[in-house]
Amino acid sequence: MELYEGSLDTKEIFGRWLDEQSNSNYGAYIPFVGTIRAEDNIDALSFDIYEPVLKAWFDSWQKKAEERGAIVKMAHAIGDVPVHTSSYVSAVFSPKRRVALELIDEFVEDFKANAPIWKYDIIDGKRIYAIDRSNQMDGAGLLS
Amino acid sequence: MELYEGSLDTKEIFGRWLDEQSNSNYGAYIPFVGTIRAEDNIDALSFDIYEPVLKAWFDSWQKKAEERGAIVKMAHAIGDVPVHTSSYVSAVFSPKRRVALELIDEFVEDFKANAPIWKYDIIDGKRIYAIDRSNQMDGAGLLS
Amino acid sequence: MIKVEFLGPIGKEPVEIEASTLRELSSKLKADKELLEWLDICAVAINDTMVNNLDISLKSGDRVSILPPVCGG
Amino acid sequence: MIKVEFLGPIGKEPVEIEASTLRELSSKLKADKELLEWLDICAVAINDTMVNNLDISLKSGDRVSILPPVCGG
Repeated sequence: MELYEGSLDTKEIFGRWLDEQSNSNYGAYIPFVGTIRAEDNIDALSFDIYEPVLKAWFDSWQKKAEERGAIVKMAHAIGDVPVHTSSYVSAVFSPKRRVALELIDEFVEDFKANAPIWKYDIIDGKRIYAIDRSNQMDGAGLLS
Repeated sequence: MELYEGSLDTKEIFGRWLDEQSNSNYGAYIPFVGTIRAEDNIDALSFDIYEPVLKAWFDSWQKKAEERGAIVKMAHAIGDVPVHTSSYVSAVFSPKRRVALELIDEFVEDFKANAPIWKYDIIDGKRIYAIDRSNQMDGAGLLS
Repeated sequence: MIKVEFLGPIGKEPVEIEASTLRELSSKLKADKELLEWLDICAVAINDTMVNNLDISLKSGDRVSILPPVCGG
Repeated sequence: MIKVEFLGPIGKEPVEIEASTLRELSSKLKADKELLEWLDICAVAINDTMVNNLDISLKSGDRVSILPPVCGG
């Protein structure tokens, strides 16, 4: 798991992960690259991350992936990320195509649902919590 | 659609496709990288391609992707590809995560089923058609 | 004492509260009207482990985190 | 005359055959015992368009491709 201040160097990350696994005999490598879209007059998005819970979430996925003979990787930006640059790269390596295709889907969807990361729109220099596009985590409302 | 003699330069392809779409406002980019696994004592795999039908297959996918606001990309090797190097990269770009995740799965699976590419094991310098791992295309057996 | 941290956009300083279960902590936090809307939509971690049961007992020094709706990616 | 091409691993030279439909072409190709097993598992394209109907009529100069089981990737 890798966290960076600002936009990700997507090519560096893609290539390094590829090189790291070059002798691991995985037949399928599927990265998912998330890029900030220009919409709603935003200049950038900005992210807060709570690293201890993110790490626990990621470790549980690494375990799930291992049980299927695969591994998962993840990189995310902290702070401001301008439009048309990347905030998020995750990936699956697996011996088998089917496992890789299913795992990247589950991994990315659960990331959106349960990774402790908060997104803000940057508009005219203001940082506005994107509550309308945010998802309550599993177990939300426990204390209400 | 890109065809290359021998192993693919995966990093160059990944980065070039990323750069080409850097201002297209796609939020999700999912490449699928296929690498030759060392198994069954093979030294390499080798591929024959029938380009006119592959081109028609790819164009029909480009049309399907466009209808969902997405685009697809593809690169494949011709001839011998040594173990631990890549023979295949495909990718989806889409504004939306869900479309991208579904499309890469359908695109890669239909590629395995219907792209006119024939695979051979290279063992001790011999080129042996991998018929046991091959799939009859849609409509197979028409002339029987 | 239990330390309660409010993560991300809640923008509230940590507080220290006396409570022996999450249920007790919940009723004390709800006294703060500002927090009511957040508590409806927030998940909870104790010492960085996500939890989903009000009957969990707390001991002095435990750290409770309040996690609002997320949107990574 | 119809030109018939055998793709990939079939490893057979193209042949020219007189036929006015795919059905007629099929019965003529089946006379070649070597081809019988391939025809069971091969798909067919006419002038590089995949087809799935024996009643398609053929005209002189058409090119029929015989495509054995595939495995790209």
